[in-house]
Amino acid sequence: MLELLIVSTLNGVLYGMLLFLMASGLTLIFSMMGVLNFAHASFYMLGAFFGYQISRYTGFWIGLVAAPLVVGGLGALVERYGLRNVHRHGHVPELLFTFGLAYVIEEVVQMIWGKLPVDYRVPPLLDFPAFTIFDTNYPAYKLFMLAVSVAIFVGLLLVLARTRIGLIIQAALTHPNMVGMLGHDVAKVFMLVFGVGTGLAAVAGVIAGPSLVTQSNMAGLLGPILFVVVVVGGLGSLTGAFVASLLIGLVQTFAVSLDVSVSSVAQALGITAQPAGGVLGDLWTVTIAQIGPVIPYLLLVVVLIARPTGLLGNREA
Amino acid sequence: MAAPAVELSGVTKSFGATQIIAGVDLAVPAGERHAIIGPNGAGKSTLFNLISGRLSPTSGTIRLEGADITGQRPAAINRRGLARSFQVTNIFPKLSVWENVRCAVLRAMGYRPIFWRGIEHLPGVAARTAEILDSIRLGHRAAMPAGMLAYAEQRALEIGISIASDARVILLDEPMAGMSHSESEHATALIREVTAGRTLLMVEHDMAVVFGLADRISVLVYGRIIATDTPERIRENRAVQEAYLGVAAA
Amino acid sequence: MTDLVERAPAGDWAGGQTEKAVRPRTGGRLGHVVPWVIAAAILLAAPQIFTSGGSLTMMSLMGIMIVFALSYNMLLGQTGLLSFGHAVYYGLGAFFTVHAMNAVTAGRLPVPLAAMPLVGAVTGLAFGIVLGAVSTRRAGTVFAMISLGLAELVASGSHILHSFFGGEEGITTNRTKMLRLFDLSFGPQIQVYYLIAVWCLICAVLMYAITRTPLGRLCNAVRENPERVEFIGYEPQTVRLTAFCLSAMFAGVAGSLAAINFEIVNVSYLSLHQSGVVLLAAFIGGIGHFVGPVIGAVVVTLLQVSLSDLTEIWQLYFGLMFIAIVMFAPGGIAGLAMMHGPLIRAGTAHRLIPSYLLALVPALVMLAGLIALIEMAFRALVKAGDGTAMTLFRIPLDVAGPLPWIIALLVAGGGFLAFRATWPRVAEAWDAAATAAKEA
Amino acid sequence: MNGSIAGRALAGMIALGAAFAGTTALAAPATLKIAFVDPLSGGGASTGEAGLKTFQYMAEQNNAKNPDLKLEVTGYDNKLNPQESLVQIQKAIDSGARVVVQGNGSSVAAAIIDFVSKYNDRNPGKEILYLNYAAVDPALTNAKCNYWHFRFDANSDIKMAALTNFIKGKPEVKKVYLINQDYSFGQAVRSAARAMLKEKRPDIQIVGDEVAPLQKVNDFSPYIAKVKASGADSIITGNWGQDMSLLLKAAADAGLQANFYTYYGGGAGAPTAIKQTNLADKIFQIAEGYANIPYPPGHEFEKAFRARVGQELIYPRVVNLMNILVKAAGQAKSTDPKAIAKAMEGIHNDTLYGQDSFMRPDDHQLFQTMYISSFGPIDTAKNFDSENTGWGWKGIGEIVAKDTVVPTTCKMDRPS
Repeated sequence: MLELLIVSTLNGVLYGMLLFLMASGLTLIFSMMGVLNFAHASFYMLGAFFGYQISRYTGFWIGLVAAPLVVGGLGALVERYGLRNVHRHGHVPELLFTFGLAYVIEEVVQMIWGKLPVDYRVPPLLDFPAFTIFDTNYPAYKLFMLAVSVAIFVGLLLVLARTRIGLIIQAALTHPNMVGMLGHDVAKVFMLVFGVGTGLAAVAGVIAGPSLVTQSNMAGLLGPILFVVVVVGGLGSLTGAFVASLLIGLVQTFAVSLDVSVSSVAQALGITAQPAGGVLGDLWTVTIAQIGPVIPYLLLVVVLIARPTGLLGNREA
Repeated sequence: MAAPAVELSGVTKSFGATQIIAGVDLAVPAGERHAIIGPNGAGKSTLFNLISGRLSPTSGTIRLEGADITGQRPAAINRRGLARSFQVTNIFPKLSVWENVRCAVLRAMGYRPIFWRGIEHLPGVAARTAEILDSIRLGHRAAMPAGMLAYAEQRALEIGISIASDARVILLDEPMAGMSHSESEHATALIREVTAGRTLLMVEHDMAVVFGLADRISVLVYGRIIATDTPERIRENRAVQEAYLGVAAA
Repeated sequence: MTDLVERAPAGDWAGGQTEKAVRPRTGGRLGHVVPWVIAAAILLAAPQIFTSGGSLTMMSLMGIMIVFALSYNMLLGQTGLLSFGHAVYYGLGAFFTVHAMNAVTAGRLPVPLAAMPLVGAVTGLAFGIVLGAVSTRRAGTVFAMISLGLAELVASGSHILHSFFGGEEGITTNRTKMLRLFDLSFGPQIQVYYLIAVWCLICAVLMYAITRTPLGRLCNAVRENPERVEFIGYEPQTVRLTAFCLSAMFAGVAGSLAAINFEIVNVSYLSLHQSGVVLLAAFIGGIGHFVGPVIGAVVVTLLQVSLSDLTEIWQLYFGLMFIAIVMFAPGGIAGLAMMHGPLIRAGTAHRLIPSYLLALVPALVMLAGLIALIEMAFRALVKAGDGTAMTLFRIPLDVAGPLPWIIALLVAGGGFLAFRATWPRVAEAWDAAATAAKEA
Repeated sequence: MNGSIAGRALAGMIALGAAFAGTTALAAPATLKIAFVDPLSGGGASTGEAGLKTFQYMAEQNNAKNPDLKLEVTGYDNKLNPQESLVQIQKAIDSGARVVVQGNGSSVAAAIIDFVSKYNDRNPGKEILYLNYAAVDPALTNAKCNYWHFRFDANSDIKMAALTNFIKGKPEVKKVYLINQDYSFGQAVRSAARAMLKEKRPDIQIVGDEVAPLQKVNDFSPYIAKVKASGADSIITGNWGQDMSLLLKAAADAGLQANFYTYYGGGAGAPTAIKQTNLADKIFQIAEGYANIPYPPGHEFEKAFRARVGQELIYPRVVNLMNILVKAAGQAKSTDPKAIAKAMEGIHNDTLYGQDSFMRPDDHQLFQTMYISSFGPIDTAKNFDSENTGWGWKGIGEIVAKDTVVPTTCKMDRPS
C-alpha cells in the first residue's frame, strides 16, 4: 500500500507538472489576448512529433531544444497571419479559429506521420531505472521530466519577476484592460506571448513524447483536460493553473488505484441489499477507478457553480 | 410627507483599502431635478453605480421611494422604477435604433421575455416606441443599426433607452459628454422635456447645463457631499468655490 | 469596398429633425408566408427528383440536421452563447425516444410514431432546464467551457450507465411496430423522409416565430450587451436560460427524428464530435441569418456523406474550409449571399457577374493547385506503400518525380497571383454596383 | 444524385440490349458486388485500409482464375460510426452491392445486423448479406444473432476458451491480473476469463480485475503499479490500439516481469509498440493464424501477399471468408444472397493453414483452429517478421476447431 502511495504520488506530481507546462502557456495567452487557445494541446502534439523527427537525425537532446523553438515560431506565425486577422471579428470567431486549427493540425499530423504511434524513444543516457521502491522500478527519464518541468517553472517565475517583458505580462495579468496601453509594440508582445506559450506546450510534448505514446490523437486526449485545469484554477491566474494542474494530476492518478464502489462500501458495512439492476444497479457497482477520467469534469462543474472565477482567479471571462 | 424618491444614508464604498465613497447622505424628493457635480475622481459615477445596483455599497442603505434597494440587482431596481444612462455610450450597436428603444419599452409595458406572442402584435408597443423615437428626434433613423449613428445621436439614444422604461426616477451619467455646443443645448431641451414629471438625478460637467437644468445641486468631493442646495446658493457657497469651483470662479 | 449601410453624418441630430418615426419594414404578411410555401414545396418535391435510397437517406439526414443546426443557432447566433455540448440534448432526446418507442411496442400502447418527436422535445426541455440552470449563469468563455465540461460529463456518464444507454452498441428499436395511422408503416424510407420533412418544417416555423417575439429580440439584446439589458429591467440569465431550454427542446426533437430514422441510438449521439459537427454546420452556413444554419446543414451533410468518397483526407479539407470561413467570411455562406440582397433589390447585382466570373477562374485554378499539392503530399508521405503513381483530376502522374510538384506549385502560385490581380476589379465592380444601388 | 438517373437510364439500355441478344448470348460471369464498410479516414483508417486491401487482393485472385464469378469490392468509409455505416450501406445498396463486409467495432456490427434484418424484412427479394470479419462481441451470435449475419472471426468467448485450454496445461501460471477496456468487448473478455479460469484452473488466483475507460487513459503507470503490488505473473487483456501500446510501455518502464496474454498483440501498430518496449517473448497472442505457421502453402500465400500488397497479412480470416463466400456461391450456383446464405450454413472449408473450419448453422459462427504465439526476435531470413521490426510471431500452441466450440443461446429466426 505504501509502495502504491509513493509511486502514485510521484506519477501524479509528474502528470500535474506536465499539465502545468501547457496550462502556463495557455494562461499567459488568455490573460494577454483574451483568447482561449483551443489548439493549445495541438502544439503540444506538434512538439512531440517535431521532437521525434529531429531526434531521428540529431539525437534526443538537440530535438529537445530545437523542437520547441520551431513550434514556438510556428505559433508566432499563426498569431501573426491567422489570429490577428480574426481578432477584429471578436472573441467567438477567435475561439472558433483555434478550434478549426486544432482540427487541421490533427489532420496534418496524421497526413505526415500516420495514425499509428511513432517510435519515439527515451534517450539511452536516461534509459535506466533511477531507483527501486519495493521492487518497482522508477525510470530515470521520469525524474528527468520532473526536473525539466520544475526548471521551466522556476525559469518562468524568474522571467516574470525580473525582466521588463515579464513586468509587462504581470501588469497585463492583473489589469487586462491595460494591455491596450502598452504602446506601439503591443502587436509584437502578442506575437511573442503566443510564440512562447505554444513553445512551452511543445517542451511538454518533447519530454512527454518518449514516455507516453506519440500519436496523432494525443492532442485530443489531453486538450479537454487542459481546459479543465485553466478554468478550475481560475482563468488568467498562473498560481491557480499550478494548483489545479497538481490537483488534477494527483486526483486522476489516485482515482485509478481506488477500487471502491457503492456496493463494496455497502458490503463492508454489512449491507447486502442491492438494486436489482438498471441505472441504479450501474451506479451501485461502478468503481472510482472507472470514473477516474470523469472526475476532472465533475470538478470543473462543481467549481464553476460554487466559485465561477475558479479556485484562485479573480476575474470572470 | 411622502418618502423621498431617492434616499442615501451613510453609504460608503471601498475598493480594497481605498474608500471611494466616504459616507454619503442624500435625499432627493420626488419630481426634483438634481445634479451632482464634483471634480474628476470624486466618486460621482461610483455613486450612480451604487444607486443603480451595478455595485453594492460597503455599508449604508439606499432607498427608492421608501423601499430599501441596497444590494439588489440592477434589473430588480429597474423594475422598481429607476432607470439610468451611462457615461460611455452603452447601447445595442448591431440592433436597429427601433429595436434598441423597443426592448426598453417592452419592460415598461410589463412584458416578460415571452415567446408565445409575436412582438409586432403586442398592443401599444409600436406606438410607444415611435413616440419615444420622435421625442429624442431619431424617428428618421429607426431602421439604422445603432452602432452606425453619429455620436450625438447615440447619446440621444442612450437617453431614449433610459426614459423608455417609464421609470419614475432617472439617472443620467454625463449625458452631454463629448457633445458640441449646439448639440448640448439641444440635449438640454430634450432632457427637460422627457423628464417632465419625473425625478432626475444627473452627473454633468457642463456647468451651463447643470445650472440651467437642476432644481438643486449636490457637490461631491473625495467621496463626500460637501453641499446640497439650489443653484444660486451653490454658486455662492464659499466651501464649494474653494473645493471645486475655485478655478472657474476666479 | 463600399459599405451599403452608411454611417449617419455627425452634426445632423442638432439640426432639428422633424421626421416622424415609422416602424421599420418587416416584410408584410405575404413576405412571411411565401418563403415557407417555397420551402414546403421543395421538401415535397425533392424525393420526386432524387429517388434513390441513398439520396432519400441523405435528405432525411439533412432534415434532421436542419432542425439541429437551427436549434444550435438559437444559442450561438441569436443569444451569443457558444456551446461545445449541444449534442447532449440531441442525444438524450434520441435515447428517451428510443426507450419510449420500445415501451410503446412492448406495451402495445396506441401512440403513433409521428408523435414520438414530442418525447424528444420534452426530454430536451427537461434537461435544458436542469443543465441550463447550471451553465447559463455565465456567458462568454466560461459558458463555453462549462458546456464542454457538461458534455464530457454526460458522454462519459453514458458509458457507465450501461442499462440505459446500452454501451457502445446502443439501443435499437423498430419503428414499424408502432400504432399505424392511415396505413403508414414507416418501413419505407420515403415515409420516414416525409415524417422528418413535416417535423422539420414545423420546427423551423416555430423557431423563426420565436425570433419575432419579445424573447427573440431580448436574446439579440443579451447577445449584444447583457449589461445594458440588466439596466432596462431584464435579467440576462433569465433570457439566456429560456433560450437555452427552447434550444435544447428543438435539439431533442432533432434527436428523436434521428432515432426514428436510424432505429438505433448509441453514445456517439452525445459525443463532443457530434457537438462539433453542429457547430461547424451552423457557422459555415452563417449564424447571422435565420436561413444560415439551414444552408450549413445541407452543405455539411452533403460533404460528410459524399466527400469521403472522393478523398480519404476529407476531414482536412473540411477543417481548412472552416478556417477559411472564420477568417474571410465570418458571416458564413448566408452572410456572403445576403450581402448581395440590397444590390439584387436595386437591380444592380448583375453588374458583378463579369468580374465574379473573371475572379472565379483563377480562384478555381489556385484551388486545383492546392488540392493537387495536398493530395500528392498525402500520397508521398502516408501512402508511400501503395506506390508513387496516382491519378489526380483523371490525370495519371507519379509523385516520385519533381515534375508534378513543379506543375502543381506553378498552378497554385499562378492561380493565386492571377486571383490577386483580379481582386481590384471585383472591388471596383462592387463599388460601382453599390453606388448605383444607393442612387436607385 | 443526378448520376443515379443516368445510371438507371444506362441500366435500362443494357437490359434492352440483353433482351435483343436473347438467349444466344454467352453466359457472362455473374458479378457479386461487395461493400466494404469500415473506417477509411480518421483514427481507425490504418486498420480499415489493411482490411480493404486484403479483400481487394482476394477478389483480384479470384477474378484471375474463376470464370464463373467476378467479385467487386468497394470501400465505404463509415468513420467508425454506426449511423454513418447505415448511410454508407444505403449508398452501397444503391450502387448494387448485395453483400456487406465489416469488422471494426462491435457497436457498428450490432447496428448493421439490426439494419440488415429490418431491410430484408421490408424489401423482400432484395435481401442483403452481412459478413462480419472482426467484430467479436459474443452477443452478436447469441442474444443478437441473425440469419443474415455470419461471423468469421472467433468471438471473444471462443478465444478465451482456447486460451484457457492452453493455460490449463501451464502450471506456472498462478496469479492472473485482468486489465480490459470499459465497454462491451472488454467486459465480455473479463467475465469469460473469470468464468473459464474458475472452471478449468480453480487453483489460479485472480489477483486483479480492472477496466479502464476506452481510449481515454494517458498513462497506464498507476495500473501497472497495482499489478506489481498484486504480484501477478500473468496478465490477460483485450486491450487494443493505444490502450495496448500504453499498457506495454508502462509495464516496460516499471520493469514488470509478467506474461501478457492478449487478443490484439498482433493488431496494427502493436508489434511496433512491443518492439519498442523490448519485452521479448513476453507478449502472447491468441488468433486464427500468424505468418510463421509451419504450413508451406500458408508461407507461399504470405509471400505473394506481401509482394503484391506491400504489407503483412493481418487478417487470415478475410482469406477464409472470401474462400467460403466463393465456395457457397458455387454450391448455390447463384449470387443471390438468399441462396448464398443457405449454402453457407454448415459449410466446411479448409483454412489458409490447411485445417478444417465449419460454419455452425445454429448461430452462424465459424469455428476454426486457434493459435497461440509469442512475439520476439526471429531469424528474418527464414521467418516473417512484423511491421519491419525484425521480430516476429512464434508458435506456442494450437487448439483445433472442435476444442474451441462454446455453446450458444441463439434462437435463429429463419426466413420461410
